[in-house]
Amino acid sequence: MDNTIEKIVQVLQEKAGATFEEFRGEVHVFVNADKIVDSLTFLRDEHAFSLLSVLTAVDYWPQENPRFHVIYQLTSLTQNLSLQLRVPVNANQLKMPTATGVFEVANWREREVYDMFGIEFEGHPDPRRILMAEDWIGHPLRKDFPLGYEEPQFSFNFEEIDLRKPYVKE
Amino acid sequence: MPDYQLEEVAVGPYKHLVSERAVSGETMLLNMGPQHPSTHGVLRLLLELDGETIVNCIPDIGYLHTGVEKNMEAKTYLKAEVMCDRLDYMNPLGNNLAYSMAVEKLVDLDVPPRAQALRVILVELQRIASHLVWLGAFGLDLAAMSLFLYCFREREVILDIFELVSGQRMMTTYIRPGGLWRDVPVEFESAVRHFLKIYPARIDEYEALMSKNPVLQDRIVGIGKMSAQDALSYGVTGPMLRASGVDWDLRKARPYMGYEQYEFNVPTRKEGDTYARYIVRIEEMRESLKIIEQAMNKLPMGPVNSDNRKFVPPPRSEIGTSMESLIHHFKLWTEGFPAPKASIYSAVESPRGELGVYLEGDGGPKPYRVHWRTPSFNNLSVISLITKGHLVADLIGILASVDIVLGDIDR
Amino acid sequence: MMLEYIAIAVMIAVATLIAAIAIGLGELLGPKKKSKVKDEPYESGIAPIGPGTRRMPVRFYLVAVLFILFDIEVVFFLPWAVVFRQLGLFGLAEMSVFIVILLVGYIYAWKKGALEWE
Amino acid sequence: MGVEQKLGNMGIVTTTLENAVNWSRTNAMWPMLFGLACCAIEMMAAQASDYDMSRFGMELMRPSPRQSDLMIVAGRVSRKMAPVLRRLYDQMPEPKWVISMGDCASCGGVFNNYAIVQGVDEVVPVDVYVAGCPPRPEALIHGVLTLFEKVKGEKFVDLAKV
Repeated sequence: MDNTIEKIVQVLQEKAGATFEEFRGEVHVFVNADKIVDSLTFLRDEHAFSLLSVLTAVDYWPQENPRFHVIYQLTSLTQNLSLQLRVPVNANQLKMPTATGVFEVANWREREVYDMFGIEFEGHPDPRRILMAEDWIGHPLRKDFPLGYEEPQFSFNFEEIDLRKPYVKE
Repeated sequence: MPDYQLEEVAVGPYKHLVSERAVSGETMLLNMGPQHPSTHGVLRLLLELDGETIVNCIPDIGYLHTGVEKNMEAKTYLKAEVMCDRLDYMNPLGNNLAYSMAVEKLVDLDVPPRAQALRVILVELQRIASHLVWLGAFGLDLAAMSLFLYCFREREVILDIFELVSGQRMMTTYIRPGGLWRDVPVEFESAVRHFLKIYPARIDEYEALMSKNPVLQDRIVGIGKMSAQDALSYGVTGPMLRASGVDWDLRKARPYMGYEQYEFNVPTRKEGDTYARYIVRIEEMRESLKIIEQAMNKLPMGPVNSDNRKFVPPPRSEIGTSMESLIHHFKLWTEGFPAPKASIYSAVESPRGELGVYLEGDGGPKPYRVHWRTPSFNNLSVISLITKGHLVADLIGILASVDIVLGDIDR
Repeated sequence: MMLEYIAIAVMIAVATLIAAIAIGLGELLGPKKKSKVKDEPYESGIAPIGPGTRRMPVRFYLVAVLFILFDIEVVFFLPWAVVFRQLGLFGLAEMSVFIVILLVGYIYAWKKGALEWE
Repeated sequence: MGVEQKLGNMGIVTTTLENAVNWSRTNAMWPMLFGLACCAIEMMAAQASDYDMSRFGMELMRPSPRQSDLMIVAGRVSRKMAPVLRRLYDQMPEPKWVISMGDCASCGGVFNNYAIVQGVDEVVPVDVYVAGCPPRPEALIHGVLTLFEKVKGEKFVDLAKV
């Protein structure tokens, strides 16, 4: 972990009370939800992290709080650095402040996280589903959402699947 | 016109996006929908038109959502790689490389130098093939019908090389974690040399046909301007970002697979309009040729797969003789290899931009979470910004220059 | 004199005959199956929003009028071209006056910006 | 059909008429430009210079369903796309056929999950299934030729009932 990242992480620790861990040369900084927007603006303005390359979430299902981690992966083009911020979100309080004010890419990425995980982002200009149909029930990428696996039709089970298969009339 | 019908109809999910002139019926809401010749796949653009000029353009994606990220969580690391060919179907080998590098970074697996050089050659060939399909579709959208046929003629030569190497034209799954599926056949060298010999003349042919053509110049010069600041804020990467003046190419900034040995320059332009994006991609094809040339000259001999038997299945010849290889073979092909309980992010430069894989393992043989950071998703989100005030005919040119692939966007 | 007119009549008859056969066969042999969705306007696979006929911007009308104006001008050139030899200098002077008048109109429209789309 | 609904089966008259009509249909069947995913790229390759589907009467890929007789479902059909696919099929003029190109369209293929319709025959009646992921351009052309054999065998009577 080279020194510029180390300085940034120290500043984040005092300002946002963040903890951090490291794996394979990558730094993951844990920030809680209310501090995330100003740490993003701080990183973008002071430290030239001008590209938010990844905004996604991970579902640790059986573990209730924090059930989700929302991940912001920032890249700085000038210094060629990258830093990952992780925000733990509890299962009972799926609310997050929106980052569209800081990065425009957050607009679509947050809609995708809402569509796939059900985490609402307050203040989002267009809080609709992006990938699934408007009337889709449930959030597919949650661990408790079934994969929707249908038994494939081979020769030995051809007849009984043929009866169940919804062929179109005309 | 009965105003109430427009009022109630426009009130639908787009009410907060369209201007109030649409509700009063002055501007027209038109679907440039999933089935359209120039949306390069199933993308729906809801256009709010005032006569011919676009007041507002609302993209609606998801018509090709295949749930790949969910499906990969149900397969082992090796079987999940079959899914990633179908993501960005113009760049299957690039997807394989992105996924294989992510797995190699997660389990700390080494790749022998010969495999690295072959990976670079194949990925650059795939970049040229992807740019060829883009150039064909770009010409087709701007009514240059013959260019489409020329581009696909060259693409067939590249696809023959892929078929020679892996047996499949497009969905090869040839680049595996730890190296390649098997070594390239003997004829690979002459096939690539043949392509390198005929191709530069073909690019000049396209340039002669398209670049200096005044009809094309009028249609795409100064259309769809995008400033570098907007591009970075919208997360745009790849040729679109380089056409707006930002010199950011992952092959130069963070060299992987031995890219630092080859010198090539990264074409950038300042204007950021459709013509600049067109020129940047044409130059990129020439740079890729240089890389392939140097890589072919310095192709090292040696093994193609890493000899770390924990993750890479042993060659079949060894299975007959040594007991450990049989055990490794059996374990890897039935249950797969366990990965540490941690998460990594590794990115590759695909023909459309930064293609990143966020891979999280949970100690078991199946990936816990695979998120594909695909470039077309962000590149498309700029479309509503850069098409404001243009004519519908310009939108066709802009959308063709953004070079989106719907499998990449909807995953 | 009558001979040319017969040739024209034959040509018209053959043309209408071919058109009639093509449409008639299609009508006679083509299967017909009406359905509610089939009659709706096709808008890239999505149900259209709002009615199709609505108030059009005035620019379309302007371009249409200009086209008709200069199209009819070209129609007047055709008879002149047929008897170009016999008319000689007189025909040339006559037509150039006609062309100059329309050219003035064209330049006026151009300078007023009628040809610009915005 | 116009005349069949009235005439039904008149032996020699309708059989020669059938052969003439079927011959004219197979040699000028225009597919609809309906590319969904990876199979669409192989369909474009089949239409382009090397494999040239135009040799079999498929000269033009018409984007609008109004001017096309054949719908090649080239690619995976997602749940959100299924109603649009059904609407496009309904808006095609009457003598229409469907080729389901590739495994994803025929049976869901590699993607057995919530997002993909497991086989397009749940949405539109399919005439010819082409296997492959993606099928080679020759495989698609072979599928087209099998469809031509099927169209040549069609009788007016059963078309009138459908």
